[in-house]
Formats: sequence, structure tokens, C-alpha cells
Amino acid sequence: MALKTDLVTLNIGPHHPSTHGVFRMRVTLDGEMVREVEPMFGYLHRGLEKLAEGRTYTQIIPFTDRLDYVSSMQGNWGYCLAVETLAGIEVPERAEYIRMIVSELQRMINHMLAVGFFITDLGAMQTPFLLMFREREKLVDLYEMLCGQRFLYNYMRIGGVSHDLPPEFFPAVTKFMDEFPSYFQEFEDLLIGNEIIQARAIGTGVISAEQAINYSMSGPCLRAANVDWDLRRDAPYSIYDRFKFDVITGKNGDNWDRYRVRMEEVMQSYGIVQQALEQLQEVPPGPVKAKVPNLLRPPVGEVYVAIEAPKGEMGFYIVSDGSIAPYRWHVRSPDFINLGALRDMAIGSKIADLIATLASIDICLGSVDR
Amino acid sequence: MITTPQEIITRMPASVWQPFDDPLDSGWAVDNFWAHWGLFSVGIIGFVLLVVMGFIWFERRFISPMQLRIGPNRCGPFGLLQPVADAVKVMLKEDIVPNLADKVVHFIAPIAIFVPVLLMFAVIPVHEGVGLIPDLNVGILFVIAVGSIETIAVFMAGWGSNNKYSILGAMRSVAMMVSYEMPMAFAVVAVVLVTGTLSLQGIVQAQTIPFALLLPMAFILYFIGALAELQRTPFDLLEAESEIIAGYHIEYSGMKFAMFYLGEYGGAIIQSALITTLFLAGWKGPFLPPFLWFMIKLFAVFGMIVWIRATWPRVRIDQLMSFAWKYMLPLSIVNLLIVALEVIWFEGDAVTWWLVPINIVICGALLTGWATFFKLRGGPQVES
Amino acid sequence: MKVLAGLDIEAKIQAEIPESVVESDQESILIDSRAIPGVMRFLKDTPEFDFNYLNNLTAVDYLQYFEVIYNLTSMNNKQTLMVKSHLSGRENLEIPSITHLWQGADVQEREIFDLLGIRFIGHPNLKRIALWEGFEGHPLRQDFL
Amino acid sequence: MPDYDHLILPYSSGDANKDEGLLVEDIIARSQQPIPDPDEWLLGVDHGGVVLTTFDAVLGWARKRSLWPMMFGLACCAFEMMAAAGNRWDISRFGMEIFRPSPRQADMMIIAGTLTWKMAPAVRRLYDQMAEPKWVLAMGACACSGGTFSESYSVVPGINRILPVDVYVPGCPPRPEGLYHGLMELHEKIQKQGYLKDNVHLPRLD
Repeated sequence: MALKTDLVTLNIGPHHPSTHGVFRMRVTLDGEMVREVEPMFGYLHRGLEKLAEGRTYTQIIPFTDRLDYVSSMQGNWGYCLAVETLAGIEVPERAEYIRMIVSELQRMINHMLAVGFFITDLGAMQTPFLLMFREREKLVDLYEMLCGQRFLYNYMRIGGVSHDLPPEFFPAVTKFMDEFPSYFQEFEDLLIGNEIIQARAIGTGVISAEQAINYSMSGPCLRAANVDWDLRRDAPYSIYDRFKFDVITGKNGDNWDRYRVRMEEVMQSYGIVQQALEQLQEVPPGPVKAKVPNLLRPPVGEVYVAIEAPKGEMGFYIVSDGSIAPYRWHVRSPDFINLGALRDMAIGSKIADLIATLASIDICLGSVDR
Repeated sequence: MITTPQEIITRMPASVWQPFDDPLDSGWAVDNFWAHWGLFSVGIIGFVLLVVMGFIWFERRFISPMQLRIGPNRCGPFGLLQPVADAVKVMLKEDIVPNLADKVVHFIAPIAIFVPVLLMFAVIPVHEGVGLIPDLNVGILFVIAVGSIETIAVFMAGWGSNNKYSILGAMRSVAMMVSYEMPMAFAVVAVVLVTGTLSLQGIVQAQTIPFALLLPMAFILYFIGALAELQRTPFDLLEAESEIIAGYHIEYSGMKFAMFYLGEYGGAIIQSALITTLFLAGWKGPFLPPFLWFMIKLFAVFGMIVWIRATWPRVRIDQLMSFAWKYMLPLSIVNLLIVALEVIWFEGDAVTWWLVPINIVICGALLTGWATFFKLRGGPQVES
Repeated sequence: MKVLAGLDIEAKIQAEIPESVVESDQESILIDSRAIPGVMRFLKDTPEFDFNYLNNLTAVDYLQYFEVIYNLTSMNNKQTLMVKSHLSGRENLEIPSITHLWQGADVQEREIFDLLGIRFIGHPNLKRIALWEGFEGHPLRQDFL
Repeated sequence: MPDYDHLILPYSSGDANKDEGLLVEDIIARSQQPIPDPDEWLLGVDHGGVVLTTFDAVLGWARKRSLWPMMFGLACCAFEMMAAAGNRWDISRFGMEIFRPSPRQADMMIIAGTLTWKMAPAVRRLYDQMAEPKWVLAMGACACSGGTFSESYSVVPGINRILPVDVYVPGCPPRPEGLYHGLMELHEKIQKQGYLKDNVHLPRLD
């Protein structure tokens, strides 16, 4: 006589401690096993794309900060790069280097926070997360010195950056760059040997390479599924072709590989920032912003430019009709599309693995719902 | 025809209902019987509440430096009045009962969680003969029996609040607590084999060498079992905030939630006290007064529990169950066999110094050997 | 990363699927909306193009017509292509869905349906994604107040 | 395998979303005017007599010193709230580091981020579920007045449309020091309020 069991439809609702904001999932459970996941979006939909149609090109830059508020430098950079290609503006050499340094530091913050959230959702009571926060606070002090704001910097402008690096920036950065490897190694040793993390992360949330490409995933999630694809190397924009870094790929696309790919990429970004700082020494101090009118009127036309944001390929599709405001402004946000694959990763696993998989995809609700 | 109870009693043989010895003069600490019970029960309740506040403060201050933080320090000197403020506030919060909840079960659950803790304290010997019934000859049996009431209370709480999340949490914790009581019981049996007596005071007196050194395997098994019993990391499936919000105490607010908090920390005290009496030779210690030794060991064991809570992630429910049944249970049975052989060879006097290194080596071999075997059959495989 | 010009692939697509290409210029190619599934399958499967990665799928309201834009990338041949298609009129706009070719299009098509009101035929779960069910009107249309 | 595979709906049914839509429309209709902020503590509540005032003082101190916020972040301000609770600006010094996930045990709700109309019913229900006495702190320009997105079609222009707000913390995002200034104001308000805090009688949502 088969045991009469029934399905439980659980609503991991918009308010839930581990959904990194207001993300909702309708989960059908058979006991502990997840049989069906339906992600539901829209709880932080602020209508940015409609508001952007009413603002000038320079006024949109603060919107790009609030898109993916954990890696807002890449938001600025992607948008400014798109407008520059549309309007054909030449960015001075020094600005390119400053943009590179600032964005790669932001990538380090994003990956460290993503790993911190992932380990906290595995259950460690905030300790690894707060170790990561110590590193973030140091980097945030650098940004505060540079752009006056700890977070959501509004630092880049169309044609370059708003102002040059202050003189006291260099000693602070070199001090950070010297201490960082030892602190990061301490964090690495705390976690990599931990048997429980290996037990919880290996083999859970698996996605194959074809599935990842089919779901048009991008960023660490795609590379962890053994797909060697990184826009910084395959479609080099700005001055990425002057730096040597290698693209990390995982083997079988589970939570462990995504965690390892992010940890290695932090060290790769660290290497890029070091090379950029050395090369910046020879660059003569010059203008950091091209001559761009405040009310920029790009020529009629459209452009789609994509950059490698920490969460994946962040693209900007801008249609201009010659006026001061864009006719249509669309953002291709990486974690919105990565979430499409959550269903295939989580079905068949336990509810604890569903939460861990969601954390390992590393979503940020600002750019998911726009 | 036998109709009335008096007739039944008169027909019984005299020895059945004749008390074997007069309870009034059986050497209580305080000469008068009722005075002893009154003094010690009030003393125990006071002690438990005070130490619960101490533990809450200790945990929040002890975990903070691990997370590069400073613990509560604004409320009284060094934040000492923080638990007092929590208690006063929680007492005066609104008490919400969900209208579809099963009122009676919802109301009784918090009581049923906290009362066993006080009951268990009755048999803990704080000093030679000092304790409500320190020399109860079935002491450790009483403790384990009362300890299992909490499992029912947890399910009552989960069922009573009529909430999907709390039922999931309750079922998880009941499954865990039941499956971890087995290895704990076997560990305690190992201790009883060596001492020969069930009474806690007898166990402490027999511990010329702390059993943590003499029976390292039993100590480790009991400690892991205690962690699971208290639902603390790495076994805190219950209040896995990341998964099911707050487990069974999701629907409780105000004083009822405070009872759960008291139950959790009370459980921590009682398990630390049991570990000190069973494995760390209770009140025995070179210079300091015995009560102080008891408290030092209590806080030391709790410090270890808090340290693990700060650094370890959580185990998934199926790994947790396979760890209990496939790893700890066989180990505890094998350990029991070894201890029994030792007791036979030394004709009942197994508490000898040179046995300690042998046992430690055996324990190490058992742990690593069985771990590699367990790891191959389903445990996590790390290629690189 | 070579940007494939619409001009030099127009002949091949026309040969494969007759009268599907409406117009093509330097960076993009305009396909008739009914021929989208056929052309997309052709672009994805033939080894010469092998567009296995859908970057972006969005739509624009040009008042006289709606334009749906697909950005495709081929990871092996390192080339990108922008495919467009026009939908005339303003009510009950229909275009075949391509979720059966690329799963990534699922959430992006639902977003276009929600914010611009273009129905995708064959989409498994065409419902509003960003707004609540009772919201009347589609915000990203130029005539939305 | 058990025979209920046919019961598993891959996509939620239409009417579940319609009910949610009706809820949202209903809350939009009902929240055209902002709810007045509870400010009776400005007049100073004095019951006279030594016993009650000392009881008020002790109670106010206890509630102030152990204020458990609800774990609840909407958008960018949530990160500044985490930074405030992190290891540099340590919120556990005030005994507030226990972020209770369940509304039943939380005393205070920090609305950190943009509130959209689709999220409003959920926030309103959470507020109703919280146990009295409860306070609300609006963190960030988006929570205070809708901020940069106030004229958007899907953003609630300020959460005082649906919740009585006790403290407003401006800034986009406000620095952790700004949040602490708001918390200190709230502590002072709780200290003055005394035990007869008359909860604002709001019609419950459903």
C-alpha cells in the first residue's frame, strides 16, 4: 500500500531572508525534494527604461548606478561606452586606465560579496561574510576618496571620468594591494578545506555546457559550466587587449565550480589592477574627459554594446532620434537572464540546495527587475 | 468479590507497599525534607535563569570578535544588562495566536520545551551531595528519559502554529533529534560501563582521570550528539533562516517566544553541565573551590559550542541523517565493544592512566578509518 | 569579433527561405515576421553561421510600426549579427516565439509582451512578468501616459 | 514514482496572478493620501505619580536597548543597512544585531529601498503581522518620498502612503552614520513614549 503522500506548494515569497531582496519563487515540494520552481519577478520593477526616455544622456548615468548596485562602476562604463560608440567620441588615454582600475576593483568587491552571500546561505552564521566585508570597507574607502560616495558613485561621464585620481589615491591603493593577498588567503583557507561546504556545494545546482549556452547565461555561471567565453578577451573593448589575464573555467557547472571561479577571478582582477597601476605611471597627466557638450545630441541611429560585468554580459541598446533624450533605452541585464536557468538547476534537488543554487547564481534585484 | 482498593492493598504481601527506608532521614543536605526541596528547587530555577542570561551575553560577546565586531556594550557596563533589557521588552510584547492555529497545542508547546530542562537539572551534582537529588541511583537514565520530551514539544510547536514553514521545520528537527539520541545513549552507556553506577554523583567520584581522556570516542560522540540535540550549527536545520524562515517558532511572539529562547539556552546549559559531569569530572579540580570549577567547565564547553556556531556552515538534512545512522551509530557500537573488553580485562577497575594513550590511538584510528569508508560510499568526493 | 553585415548573407538566406528578407544594410538584416522561426533555425543550425548564443532580444515602438531586435553571437566563428523584424499596426501584434531554439528568450519575450504588448505565438507561459495582472496598458509604448 | 505527476503545474495558474493584481489595485485605490505620522510622543506622555513614571522609564529603556529589526531589504539601501550592521559600524553595540526573519518577533521594520506597488500588499501584510508595539523607519530617499523614481508608473511615492512612519532617514543611499542618527532619534522617541503607546488603528489589509 503506497504511502499516501501529497505535494506542498511553498511560496518562498518576496520577503525572505535569503533571496537577496524581493525575489519570489513558487516551489512545489514533494517532502524535501523540489519538483517544480517558478521564479516570479517584478517586485522591484521601477520602470527605469521608461523614465530614461525622459532624461538627457548625462542624467541617465545615476540610473546605471542603481541598476546593479553591487557593481555600479560597470553599469556606468557600459552605458558610457555605448553612447561613445553611438556618438563617435574618443576617450583620452588616462581616462581609459582610470576606468579600468576602478572597474576591476569593483569586480573584486562583487565577487567577494557573492561568495560571502553564498557561504552565508549555506549556513555559516555571517562570519565569512563579515570577513569579506572588511575587504569591502577598505575598497569602499578608496571609492569614497575618489568619488565622494561610498556606493552608487555616478563617477564616469560620457567621454571619460568626472575628475582625475586625487594624489593621495596612489599610496592608499598600493597599501591595499600589498595587504590584500594575505587577507584573501586567510579567507580561502577558512573555506576550501571545509568538509561541509564541499558536501553541500559539490554536485548541487548542476547545469551542462549546452544548457548554459541555450539559456544564454553569461559571466561566472557560464564559465563554471566549462564554456570558455569572456567578453574581455573574446570581444575586447576599451584597453583590455593590453593586459595579460587568463579566463577561469570550471568543469561541471555546479555550485562548487561557480564558487571557485569567482574566487579565482578575484585574483585575476587583482593582477589586472596591478598591471594597470604600473602602466598608469607612464601615462602623462592629461585631460580625463573628452570635449562633450552637456546636452549631447548623438546622431540618429542605434547601437548595442555589451561589456563583461561581474555578473555577466551587461548590454546597452540605445536608439537615438537626434534629440537630447534617447528614443529607446534597453538594458540587457545578466542576472535577469541567468535566472531563467534556475528551474533546470533546482528541479530534483533538496530545498536547501535550491537556496544555495539561487545564491550561487548571484542575482541583484536592481538589475533583474530594472 | 474484590471491589474496593483498600481490599486490594490489604491482600498484597507486606513488602510491596512498605517503604524500604524512611525517606525523611536519608541524608539530605538540609536536615528537614521539605526545606531541602523548597530551597533547591528555587535555587535551580534561579541558577538556570541567571546562567541563561549569562550565556546569552557570553555568546553575543564571544562571537563578535570572531566576526571582527564588538558585541553589545551600550547597555550597562560591557553590555551586561543586554539580556535584562531583552527579557523586559519581550515580556511586554503583544502575544499573537494565529486564528487557525490549534490553540491548546500552541499554548502548551513553549512550556513543554522549557520544563524538561529544569527537570534534568534536578540530578546534576554541583558539589559532593549538593543538588536536588544528586545521588539518584538512576540519575543518567532519568536525564535521557526527560531529554526526549523536548522532541515532542518541538513537534507540538510546529503543528500548533498551522504554518507550512513551521511544519517543515518541526518534521526536520524531530527526525534529527530522534536519530541523534541513539549515538548519545550509547556514549553514555560506555561511561556507565566504566563507572558501574548510574548515579551522576557516583560517576563524578569515579573520575580520577577525566573520562574525556579515558573515553575520547564516547566524549566526541556525545558532544556531536549534544550539538544535534540543541539544534546548533552545524545541525541547526531548524532555524535555518536561509531555508525555512525560523522553523517552528515562526508564529510565536512575546513571552512564548522568550520561552523558546530560554528553552534553547537552557538546553545549552544542561548539555554543557552533563558533559562536565560525565566527561570532565564535574566539580573536581586542584585549587579553586568546587563550584567555581563547575562553572569554568560549563562556560568552557559552551564556548566551544559557540565557536563552532560562528565558523561552521549547515549540513543538509539527508547528509545529517546519513551521518547519524551510517557514521555515528556503528562507531558508538564498536566503541562500546572496546570499552566492555577493557572493563573485563581489568576486572572492573578500568580507570588507569596508561589506558588513556591506547584509547586515544584507537579512537583516532576508528574515526579516520571509518571516515574514509563512509566518504567513499556517498560522502562528498573532492577530485582536485 | 567580426560584425556580420546583412548585405553579404542576404543572398544565402534568400536562397534558403524565399522572400523572407525584406531589406538589409551594413549592420543588420530585416526579416519578415512570419519567416522568423525558419530563418532563426537556419542561422542556428548551419555550420557556416552557427549562431548558438542569443545575446539580447528587445523591441522598440516607432509609432508607425513595432520593431523586434535579436542580437545573435556565434562563439565558435566569433561573429555577431543583428536581426530585426517589423510589425505594423498597434493592436494584437503577433510574432512567432523562438524559445524552442534558445531557452534564454523565454524571460525576455515575456518582458516585451508585458511592457510593449507584442504577443509571441508558441511561448509556453506568456504572462506579465514585471507588472501586476490588472495593470492596463503597456508602459514602454510611446503613447503610454 | 507516486502518481501525482499530473498535479505539478509548471506555471502558476492565471487566477492566482489575478488575485494578486486585485490586491495591488485595491491598495492603490486605498492609499492616495499619506497616513499621518504617529507623533503623540511630542506632547510628552505623563501619567503623574512616581510608580508609573519610573515604570515608563524602565520600560522605555528596555524597549530602546533591545530593538530587534526585521530582516528586510528592498534595494540598494539594503547594502548600506548591511554595512551598518557589518563589522565597521557595528549595530550589535546597541544590541540590535538580531535581525529577526519572522515578523512576529520583530519590533521594528526598516524599509530600505524602493517600494513598488506590486510589493506594497506584501509589506502591508508584514506590518500587520508584526506584534505591537512596532515602529517603522523609512531609510533612503525612495522610501521617504519615492526618490528619483517617484514619477514612475510602478513606484509608491513614499511609504507613508501605506504605513505610519516614525523616522525618515534621507539620502540615496544614506551613509551608515545617517542611519545611526535615525536610530538614535527612534531610541529617543521610544524612551519618551511610555507604555501606553496607542497603536494607530489601521484597517487590516484582508
